[in-house]
Amino acid sequence: MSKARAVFAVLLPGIGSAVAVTVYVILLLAVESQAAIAALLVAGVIVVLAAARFGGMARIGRSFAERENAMNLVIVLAVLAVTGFFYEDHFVLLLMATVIIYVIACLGLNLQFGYAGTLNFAGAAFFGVGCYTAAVLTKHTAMPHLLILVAGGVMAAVIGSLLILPVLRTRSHYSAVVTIAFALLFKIFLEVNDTLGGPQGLPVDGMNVLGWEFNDNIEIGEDFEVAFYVNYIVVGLIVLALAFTFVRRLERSWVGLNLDALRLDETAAACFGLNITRWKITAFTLGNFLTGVAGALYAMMLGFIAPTNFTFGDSLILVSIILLGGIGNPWGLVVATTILIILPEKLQVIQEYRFLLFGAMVILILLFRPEGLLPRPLRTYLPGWQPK
Amino acid sequence: MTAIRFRHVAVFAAALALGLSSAAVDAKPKVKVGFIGPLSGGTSSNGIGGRNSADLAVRLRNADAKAKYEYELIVLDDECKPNIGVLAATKLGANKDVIAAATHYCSAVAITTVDVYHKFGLPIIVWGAVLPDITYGNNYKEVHRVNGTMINQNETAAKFMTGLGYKTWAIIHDTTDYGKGHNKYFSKFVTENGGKILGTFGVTSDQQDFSAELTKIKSLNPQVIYFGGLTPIGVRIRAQMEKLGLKAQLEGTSGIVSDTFLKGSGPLAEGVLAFREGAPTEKLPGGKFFLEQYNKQGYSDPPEAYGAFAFTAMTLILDTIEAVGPDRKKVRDALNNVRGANAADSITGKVDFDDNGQNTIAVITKYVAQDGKWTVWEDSEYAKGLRKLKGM
Amino acid sequence: MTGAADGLLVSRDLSKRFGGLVAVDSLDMAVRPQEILGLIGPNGSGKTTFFNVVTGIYPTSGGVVEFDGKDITDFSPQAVYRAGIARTFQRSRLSLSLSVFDNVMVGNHMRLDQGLWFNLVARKDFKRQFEENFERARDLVKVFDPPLADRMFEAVGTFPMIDRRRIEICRALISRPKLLLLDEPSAGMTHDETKELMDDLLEIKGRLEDLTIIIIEHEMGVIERITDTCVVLNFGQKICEGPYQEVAEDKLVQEAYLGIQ
Amino acid sequence: MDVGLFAQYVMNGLMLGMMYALVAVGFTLFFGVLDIINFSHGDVLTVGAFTGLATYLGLSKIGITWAPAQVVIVLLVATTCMAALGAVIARYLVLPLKAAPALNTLLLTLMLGTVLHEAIRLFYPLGANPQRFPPLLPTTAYSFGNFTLRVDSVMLLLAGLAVIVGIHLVINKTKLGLAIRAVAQDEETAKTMGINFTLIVLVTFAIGSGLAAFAGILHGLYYSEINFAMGLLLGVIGFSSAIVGGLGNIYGAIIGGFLFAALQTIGVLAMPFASAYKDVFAFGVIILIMAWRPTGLISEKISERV
Repeated sequence: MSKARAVFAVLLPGIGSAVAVTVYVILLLAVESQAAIAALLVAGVIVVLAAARFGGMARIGRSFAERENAMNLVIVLAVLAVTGFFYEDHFVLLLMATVIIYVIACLGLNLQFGYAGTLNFAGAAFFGVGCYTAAVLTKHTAMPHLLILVAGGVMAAVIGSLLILPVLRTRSHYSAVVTIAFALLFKIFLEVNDTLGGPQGLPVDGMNVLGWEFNDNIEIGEDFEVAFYVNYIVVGLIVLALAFTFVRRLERSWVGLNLDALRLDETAAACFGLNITRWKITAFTLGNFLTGVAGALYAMMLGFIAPTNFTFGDSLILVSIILLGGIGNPWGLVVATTILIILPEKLQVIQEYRFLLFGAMVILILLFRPEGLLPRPLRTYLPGWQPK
Repeated sequence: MTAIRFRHVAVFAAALALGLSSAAVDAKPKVKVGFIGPLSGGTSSNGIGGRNSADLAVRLRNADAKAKYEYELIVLDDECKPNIGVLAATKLGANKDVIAAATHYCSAVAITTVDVYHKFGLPIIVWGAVLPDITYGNNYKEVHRVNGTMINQNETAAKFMTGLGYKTWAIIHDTTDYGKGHNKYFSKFVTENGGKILGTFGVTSDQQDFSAELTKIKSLNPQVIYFGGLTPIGVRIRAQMEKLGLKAQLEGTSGIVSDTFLKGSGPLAEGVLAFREGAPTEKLPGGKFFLEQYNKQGYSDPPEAYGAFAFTAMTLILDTIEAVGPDRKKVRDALNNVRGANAADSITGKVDFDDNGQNTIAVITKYVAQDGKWTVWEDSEYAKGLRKLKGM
Repeated sequence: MTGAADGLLVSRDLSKRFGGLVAVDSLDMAVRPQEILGLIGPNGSGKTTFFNVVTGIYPTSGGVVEFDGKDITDFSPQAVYRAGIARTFQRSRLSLSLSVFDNVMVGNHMRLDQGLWFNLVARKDFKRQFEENFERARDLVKVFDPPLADRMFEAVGTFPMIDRRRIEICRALISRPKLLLLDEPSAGMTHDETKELMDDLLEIKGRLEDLTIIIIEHEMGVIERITDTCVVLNFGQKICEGPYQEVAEDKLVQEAYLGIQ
Repeated sequence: MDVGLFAQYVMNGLMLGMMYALVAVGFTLFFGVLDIINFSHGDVLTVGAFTGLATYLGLSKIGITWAPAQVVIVLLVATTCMAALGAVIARYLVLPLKAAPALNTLLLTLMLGTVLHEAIRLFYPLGANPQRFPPLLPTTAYSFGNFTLRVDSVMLLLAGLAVIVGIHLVINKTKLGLAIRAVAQDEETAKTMGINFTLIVLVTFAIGSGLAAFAGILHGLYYSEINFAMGLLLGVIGFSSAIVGGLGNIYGAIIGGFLFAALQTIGVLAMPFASAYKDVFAFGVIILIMAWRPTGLISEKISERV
């Protein structure tokens, strides 16, 4: 009984904040008037700052740290709640699905950059590999679409392996240029290569699982219908949950330790037997796999892809998300992605200026808060575990 | 699949009708209509011209006391990129308050978005894109187009050029469907008319340096360089031809009939040929009226070549809504019915849709850049022989 | 002087050149099992380079390194570690943003199961292994400083220099190496701190009797106190070898030091 | 292939190579003194070109229409402005991150680049459209068979060469150059030698960015057209050139620049069926070179203190 109360006491701040954020997000997505949106944003910032100032953040953090699984569940429910609220608003749901998919992709980059320290400036390119794989497979094969998601990831990992040798042999700046060169190479290749649609791009079939058409609005009863993006939000959430758990467990294991060790000091790591090559390849490949899976899902949702989806600029946005969120912190990714995707869409006034603003924002973060919005905490191998 | 989608459309269209009839009680109910065009990027001048013209149509209608509804124009940018276009189209289509829209200058975008409009049952009229398949590549009832296609354009171009006595061509085209289409049709017609194509070069739409391609063309030494693409690379190609001392005549498509091309190329534009469907604005039946009104509104940018079509498309949409009420399905059917006896009058002349919703006006205008203006060939000093084209 | 045969670590005619500069010059030396050998000499006399060559960070330019009877010349750092040699660094090279436990565990790499399945899926087994190793790490740290053992999950960056040195030595010892290479453990610490650290070191040495240590040190006090024998390097060459007292008397050695300092 | 045509290709290649080399030298200078990559370099070039254009328009407004005067003033204004901009970037954005991981600086400058060219797109009148760059140099052309040689192209080529030689002299023959090399060698030692480190860094950034502006004008005059996006590819190519040449090595950068241009031109000649693939080819080769010589052709010495 009292134990239950204790648990509840721990959970309360977390759940409370989750509910608050949910309501806030719904408001933000619902209101149209620019003034109202601006006001909401200002209010949000103030509240967050205040909470941080008076230790609210710490309490919320505690709920997440100690009752992790419970809180994860709460978050999922919150997302579903927002989805339910906008069940027929195609555009809002498209935004939400996009956010979810981008988070998956960024989890991949986070493995590479956040843990292993290999900065990959070709994120959008590997995302694109996933997209094009989906496009080709849906058109020319009868492969089950859930498998196509995997195929997208595998393809990205395979193509990524072309870069492994140069990335391994080179160090920071030099390996950065390798990925940059690949990012540009990839886009130009798509543009000049006709079999993949050239600059025109390719149509992609919508997802279809066991005859369920993801790209048709869902009809319930006579005149009640749910926008088809809900399908993708659900699938997206499932994939995200898997990816998230995967990355989390990786970080909280000896593997995560190895990656941190080699990122922070390769020489020292080598002197304690770490096989640098093995772990760099592992992180790079797994990362690309996740990014590719996200790409495949994205392509099927959008129904159409073109090289302009996968420019160097897009890769930069992915990297900015990692940095803004707090390098190596999965939750940071979620927050950062939400901000970077939703804000410009809602605040139409900044829509046209978004790249400018993102750029400026990242610069400021690098100068004044390089650890990002949600700095990565120390590793806890087993959540809730206490030494006896 | 199509069938299912249709039911959906029917369902929410009906729901919509209900909602509106109840709303229609008070004086002037609001009705939303959409416009999509390239408002940023290399072809933005055309997009903005079109946007202003559509906006003009709406303003005039709202100023008209007899109008049943008060219209609001929702403007979206497709950046002339297919993927962005799809998002914009989804945004419009998903917004049930939007009854109809005038959409797209870039063929590459239009050809990819028609599926979306069909999916959401949003009736649209294309105001600038010229790729035939946009109307002929499908049998979507939602898709219409007031301007002609590149087929007529290139047929006229080929006949005219061979008529002038040109024999050999080199073709540069961007690798979008737009450029490819032009390449396809022009090659077809020019060879039919006895011309010879020495070489064809696909280029990417953001390529900077063409010296390699042009150097190769130089060695082929054609009389004419045909360019199937849009203004930005048109400007670059013209400039770099000069650098490499190419003496050939440059012949463009509707894609370069823009003031930006003239500004971008400066004196080098002199003597460049281009072809466009539809008569030049000032020569249109209602052209004078249109330009007067346009200038009266004091827009900062010119209507550009396709402004008149955007105006026509939007006016046609508004007329239809006035006639059948703000209901996507009804508007769609009414538009499909604008044909033969019911052909509509417009500032661009009669609008007469065929089974595919393609306006069957086939007038093509030949332009030549003269003293920094796109001059109709017949009134140009070139036609009169006072100035000479190149490559002869 | 001792025949190389009975040495745990033996270098024969070992050389390392950087371009024109000869950092280690055909060096012959042997470390007897379980002794503490002091490696001394003026700055730039090739002490650290010797460590780096032995641990495989630099390739040799000539000569042979033998450890425990087998040839480990130009082994990769990883292989050297697996052979049973662990080291510390002159400039402490801990990962400051990681916890004490993380840093120690890096040194324990050899004993940890690295399989993806084990780490990601078999979390029960992982828990068991984690707890075992946590105990081992904590006991080791306790030897140096009990309070430290209660702060295993705090970032190393928050600790003073002496604790960092302790942690770094724990990182090197956790894998139970046969040979420990200490590169100026006293650098950046006060005299008392150094003394404290050396006490800890001797205590450990007492516990793990089969441990052999080579220590690079400038503090002659330290050398005098803990080493069994010393090797003096100058310009990469061995100019003298023997117990500290003898060495301290040696003409060459004095010149070498006075000459430089 | 006939001689004239070949000559034409060589000329095109040289022109490209010159621009790449100028950009690459900037990258390599920055890396030399600070061991950082300033990725905003390509966009500084763009800003330089637009500054030049704006200056030209201004001049024509106030009635200065004598081309030679225009060229000189345009060049002066553009280079000085960009030099200033470079110094500002170094002082307020790059130096503050000196202690941070190198990749932070890389990212920061990448974003700065985005900010710069987006600013042009949004705030320069009709900045999204391609802008015509006036031909300020004599355009008389001489044809030898298939080879057309234009006076302005020759002048540009010579000007470029002059600048590169100039840089070489500054680096190797002046006190300033000595100081720059000292800092590049080892910051600490340089400081102990009484060199004002910060000052040298600022000066180096000024020089490099001035070069970029010069390259920008060159680009404008050669292509008679500039646009807000031109910097990205030029920047990346310049960077790749610097890397391939071996960062911190001026000659490496120059070689890298011309190598890259050569690759592109060869790409066209080797694959006439698909000249569009020339950049794919070029970048592919770059990646291969990186795999083969991880620190560039003229390898930078890596001394890792352990």
